[in-house]
Amino acid sequence: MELQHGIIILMGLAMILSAILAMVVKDLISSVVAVGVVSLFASIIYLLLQAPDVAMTEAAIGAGLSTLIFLYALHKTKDAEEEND
Amino acid sequence: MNIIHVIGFILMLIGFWGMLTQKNMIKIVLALAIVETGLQLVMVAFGFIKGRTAPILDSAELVNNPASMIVDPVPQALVLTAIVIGVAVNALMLTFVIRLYQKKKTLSITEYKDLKW
Amino acid sequence: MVNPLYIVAILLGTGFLLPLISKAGRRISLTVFFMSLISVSAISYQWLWSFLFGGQTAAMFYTAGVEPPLSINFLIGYKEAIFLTAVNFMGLVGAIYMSTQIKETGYKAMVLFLLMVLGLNGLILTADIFNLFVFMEITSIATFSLVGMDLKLNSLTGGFKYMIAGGLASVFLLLGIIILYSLTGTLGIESMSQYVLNVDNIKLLSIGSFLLIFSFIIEMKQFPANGWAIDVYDGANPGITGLASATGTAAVFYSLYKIMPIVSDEILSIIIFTGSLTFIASNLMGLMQTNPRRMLGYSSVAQMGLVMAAAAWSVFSQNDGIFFTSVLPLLLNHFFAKAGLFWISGIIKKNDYRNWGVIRENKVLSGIFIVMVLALTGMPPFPGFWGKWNLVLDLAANYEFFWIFIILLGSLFEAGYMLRWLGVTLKKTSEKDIIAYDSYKVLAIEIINITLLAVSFFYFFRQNQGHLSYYLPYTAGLALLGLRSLPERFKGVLALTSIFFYGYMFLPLQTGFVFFFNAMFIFGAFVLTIATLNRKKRSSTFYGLLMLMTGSLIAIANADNILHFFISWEIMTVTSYLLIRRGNESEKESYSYIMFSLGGAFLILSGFAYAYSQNPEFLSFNILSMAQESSAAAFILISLGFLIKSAALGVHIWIAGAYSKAEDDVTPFISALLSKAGIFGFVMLLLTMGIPKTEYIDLAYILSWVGALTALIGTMMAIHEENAKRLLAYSSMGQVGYIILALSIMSGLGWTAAMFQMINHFLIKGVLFLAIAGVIYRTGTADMYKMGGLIKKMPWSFTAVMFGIIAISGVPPLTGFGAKWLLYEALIEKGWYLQTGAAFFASTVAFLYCFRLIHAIFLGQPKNEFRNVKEAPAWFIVPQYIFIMVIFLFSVFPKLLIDQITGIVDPIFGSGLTWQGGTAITSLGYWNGTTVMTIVGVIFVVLAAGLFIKSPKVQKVKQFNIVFSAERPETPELTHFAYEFFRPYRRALGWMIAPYAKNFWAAVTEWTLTISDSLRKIYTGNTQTYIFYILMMSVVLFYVTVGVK
Amino acid sequence: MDNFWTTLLYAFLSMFLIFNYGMLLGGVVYKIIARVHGRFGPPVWQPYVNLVKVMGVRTAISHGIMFWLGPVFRFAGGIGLFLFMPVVFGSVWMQNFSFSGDLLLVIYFIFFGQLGMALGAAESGHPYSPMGIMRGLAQVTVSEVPFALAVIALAAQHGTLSITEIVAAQQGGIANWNMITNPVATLAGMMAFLGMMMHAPFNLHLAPQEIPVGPPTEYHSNFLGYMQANRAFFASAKLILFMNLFFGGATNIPVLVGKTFTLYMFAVFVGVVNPRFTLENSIRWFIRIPTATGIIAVLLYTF
Repeated sequence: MELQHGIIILMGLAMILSAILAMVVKDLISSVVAVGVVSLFASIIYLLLQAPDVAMTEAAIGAGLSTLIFLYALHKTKDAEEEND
Repeated sequence: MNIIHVIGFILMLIGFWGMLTQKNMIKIVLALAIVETGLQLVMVAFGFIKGRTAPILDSAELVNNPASMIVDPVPQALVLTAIVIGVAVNALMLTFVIRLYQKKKTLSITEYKDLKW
Repeated sequence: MVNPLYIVAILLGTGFLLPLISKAGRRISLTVFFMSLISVSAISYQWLWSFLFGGQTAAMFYTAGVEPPLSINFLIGYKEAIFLTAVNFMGLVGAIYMSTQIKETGYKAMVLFLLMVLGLNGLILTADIFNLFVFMEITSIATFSLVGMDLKLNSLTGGFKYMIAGGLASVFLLLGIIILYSLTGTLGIESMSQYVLNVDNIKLLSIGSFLLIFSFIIEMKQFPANGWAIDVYDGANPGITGLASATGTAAVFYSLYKIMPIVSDEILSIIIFTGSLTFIASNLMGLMQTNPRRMLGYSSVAQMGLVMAAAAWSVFSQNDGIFFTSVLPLLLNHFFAKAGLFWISGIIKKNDYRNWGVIRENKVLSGIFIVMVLALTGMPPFPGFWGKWNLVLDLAANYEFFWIFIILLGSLFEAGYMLRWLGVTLKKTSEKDIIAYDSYKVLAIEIINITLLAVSFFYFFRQNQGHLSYYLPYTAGLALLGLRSLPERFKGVLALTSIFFYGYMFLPLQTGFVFFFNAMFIFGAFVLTIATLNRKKRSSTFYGLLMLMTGSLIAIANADNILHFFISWEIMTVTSYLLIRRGNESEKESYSYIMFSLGGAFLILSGFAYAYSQNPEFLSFNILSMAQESSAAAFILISLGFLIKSAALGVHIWIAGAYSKAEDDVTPFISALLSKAGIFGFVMLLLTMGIPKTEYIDLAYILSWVGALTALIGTMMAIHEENAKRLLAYSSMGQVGYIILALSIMSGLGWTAAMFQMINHFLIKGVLFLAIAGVIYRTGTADMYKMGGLIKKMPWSFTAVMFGIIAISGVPPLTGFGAKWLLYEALIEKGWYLQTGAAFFASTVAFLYCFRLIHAIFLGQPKNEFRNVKEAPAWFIVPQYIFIMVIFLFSVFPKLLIDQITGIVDPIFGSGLTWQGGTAITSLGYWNGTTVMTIVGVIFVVLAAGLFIKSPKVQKVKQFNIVFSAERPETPELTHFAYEFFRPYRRALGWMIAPYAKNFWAAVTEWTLTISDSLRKIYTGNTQTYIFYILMMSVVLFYVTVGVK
Repeated sequence: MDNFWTTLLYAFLSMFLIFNYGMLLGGVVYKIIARVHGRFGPPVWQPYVNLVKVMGVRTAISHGIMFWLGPVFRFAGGIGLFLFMPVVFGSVWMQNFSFSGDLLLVIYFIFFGQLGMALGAAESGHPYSPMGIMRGLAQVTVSEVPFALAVIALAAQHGTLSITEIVAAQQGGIANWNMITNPVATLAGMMAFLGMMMHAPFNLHLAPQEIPVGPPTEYHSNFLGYMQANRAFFASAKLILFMNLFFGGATNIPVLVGKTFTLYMFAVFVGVVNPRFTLENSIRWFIRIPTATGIIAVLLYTF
């Protein structure tokens, strides 16, 4: 259990870091990816917390689908910007 | 309070901070997503009971005596719903962002202040 | 009974099928869409019916027979049925309103619409706190999408802000839910409210319930975390906004109400606090708005605050009755009126309320608009009135006076901007505009209007069981409003007949002051209505309003408890406002009138509430006398209200504008009759309560000075007016000042003087305002210096005015002297010498304006442009001479009138007056009106005859044929010296009439608006600012509720 | 009222007396003013001459009914004022019709003639008439205030508003006069009296008649006759009123003559030695000094 505890702390730190990173970086794609990383770590934590279905959902929807949607939105807004220029 | 609560709350605070400081609308939506992730962590942690197993009744032992063996399934069910809804809301927000972008060609939230006072 | 789960099934099913059905054509999909809404409404209506009449009890429903939390479970009770019916009904009507739009957008809009209705139904029905979250999200997502659907920039911006706020709210909601769940182990609302009692971790419990409630505080758009909501109301499509403002808030409110039993009293008081704060702050900010939709947004937010606070109060005080008598009417009032107004704003589409005069082009719509604005300002008989009334009385019974103050002040602010808006629309602007009246939209608004009226009358009858006969005086007015399309003069004759019959039937049944005032109102209204028969222009509402106002005056005099009194008072206020607003360019003046009147009405209400708090459960006037022990506060409040109505010094600034801008044949009603309502109020108040004794101040003494100074300053202002109607208005102010002074003496003689003076003023002001109306009718101006020399053209009017001014100035032998004589005798008897002096000064100064009035108009040189004017029409002359005949009757035989008065007054105060033949004798002096009249008459006739004999044939000098300083003026009409007639007086005594009160009220207005303006600047329009407010509010409230412990 | 006819007869008798007294008084005043100015002055019977002359002149024009009625109002006001007052205390025949009203009636009846006159003159169409009226009315309104306050003080002192009773209370020597017992009220009353008598410094409103326009010249012949006759009544009536209020009234005609003449002389002498006030000045003066005095007089009885 102590090991698990340590893992959780590590992952927590990683999540916090990438969350901060997501907010700090200028590049939107990087921050979308960083948020995806947060979700991914979260799903691992869920697994450790005996919540496998949540973990699966988080990984698929939170980390996967969500990131895709964000990227799509970025694409849409960038396109228009370029067309405009 | 255990460590996961702390992580979750820190994530939420980072998200709030992001929502307050980021000017880019997509980043604000991202920040909200971080808040939601943090929240979901907290929620699952509320249901977690040390030494218990997942609420999947895959053995006879569990079927016979679920209440003392498994972690609380309800928060997990809630979180599942919350995740789905959260993503749906985020997606909807992004469509709004895209539409707004088409109107004014900018993603800066400070440019959308026509409605005020 | 139909299982309410079918509601979900129908909506969800239709929602999923619609994309398929839409392939079959728009028409079919639209039919299916409406069918599903109709069937859902039918289900909820059926439930409501069986709760109302079928003795149905609350029932619980589970999906698939599984217990929660694994299934959806619905609880349907009486309240749920009401809310379901309301929401589904509104959903249906909203669909009608938006049907054109929906048809254009296609099935997507229908699906979203159905989903929204589904979410709303779920919110109301669910018995499970997590499902609450789910339905909340369904509602929100559907609403967001609908808001953004028209793809306009403002809709999108608003929608985005909305979503951010909604996202934050759901974060708090989920956090709250999970904490409460972890503590109680249940998600069922009812079981949770039981289990919370056993929770040990109080701190965590309060955190959890705080978070839960806080998310609702955001959803309910509470100040200051509500900027986003107002932006949504402003920016989104009015169809959606109306629907969201009505149904959305109703459903969210109800789900909040459901979870209130879970939370502790501290948190309930936080709800009450934020609700009240929102009510007053939002209404204050609304004052600076010019955009009607934004105005409605502020009003919506404020109303929700009030409703929420009232509901929390009902849970807090464990008084379920208040929910039905106050919370529900307040909510329904908002529900219908707000939806209707938002929808109207979707038709008129003007972003500045000042351009809303175009609504007059559509009579139906403008009528509905008036109804709805009046409903929102809480006028009777709309449900909002009952809600506020019952809430205020309940709060009073619990000594929550500060809250009453907040509610009334907030209501005043709200009335401030709503009525300003109404004022514009009551008159057609010259601006021509083509407005597309979508017939579906108009139909939907009409349905809402009819429902609002039905709900109003439901509450009206509910609250008035057994007292309906009291409303008899209004029937004529209502009937005339119904007969709006008849010819004008025919309606006038109907009005006359109805007044006559009412007097004939009911006057003999009355006694005492009630008889006295009734007789004055009925006789006065009858005579004054004759003058209105001269009207030629068609008006659909004039006679209806006039008779409603007359009816309200009669009803005030007949009122037997504070509720009836207050209802009539409010109806009088509103109808007189609408009548005054009929005048040209009367917007500003009538606005000032209604604001002061409403302020006065609220003061009266708070005074009643204070008296009520001493003896709850009674509504009769006796509570005023029973409250005597500590009644100074109640007395001061109520009398302030009456003083405002009587235009006492300091609160008089509305009077000249309102009197002068009203139509010329309406002003006599206002001056002669309406101003007596305040006097009746005083009579009622003093009879029941007396003038309470306080330790430090003598209220009677203060009141007497208020009366004396009102008389003096009113008169002083009258002499400097150039406008005849303004002059007479200030004269009325002065005359009413005497009445207040006389009433404050509280002796038989004083009250005799007051009543005599009142009758005198009633008769004279009737004559004078009618005569002036006739003059204005012919000359088209009320500026006196523009006239002159009209005596030759209008001898009848001149004679009437001459008698009028002799009577009003108190010169013997006409009635005015009797009034003055009685007043001074009473004052000296009482020992109030200085007040006597002030009143005397006022009465001498009155000569100046009297002379001014008659000289500037009738004497001196005529103006060229009025060389050919004719005498006023007989419709004006006849009523004047009816009054003059009465004046002469009472002048020659004052005993006739005084006996009537002393018959009422003496039993109360003891006799102050004895008679010896025709001589009235007081402890100080004596007066024989009959001999004075005879002597003066004889001397006058003898002298006149002598002169007549001495000067036989004379040549008439033309008015222009004059010579002075040995020169013949080339433009004799310019020699009419009338402008700024009493300039030296102003130079010498101008300091007395410096506009202190006007400046004071201007400053008050200015400050209020400045505060309003700076307060509303917190809504910067920046989404992040709004996020900041939400988060800050959570921190502050958290600290207040949880952190302190 | 039993002997209504006797009352009427007595009233006529007193009217006759007072008319002659007023006319002579007017003549004497002209003489005195002239002497103070260093002129010889007209004979004391000059007012009679004037009256006979104007009454003999026939009028040929009319400005209208109100113009015509103005002097009637004025004259009726003067006679009425006189008739509502008791003249000689204790005498049966000099009580007039004072039973029909008390002091308040008398005060208010002063306005009757003035208002009617104002209406009549205003109809003439001359711009100066209303100017004079305005000045007159404006001054009367303010000068009435201290007078009213003095009267209130008297009413408070004696507990009555009946003139007869007020006079009765002052009988028995000069020490009982209100002048002595209520000096402040008397002071206020006498200052008001100056204003009401319309001599300088408070005669601005008479100025228009000095330039060749205004009511008295516009009114000619019989109209003017009425007004001149009225002046006799009106002035005497006011003198009698003040005598009754402050100076113990009169128990017989010589006392009446003595007291009223002295009073009149007081007003005249004040007028002779004073320049004319402008209207504003006079209003301010009345509102300040006499009114303040009156308020003090009243306050003495309030506390």
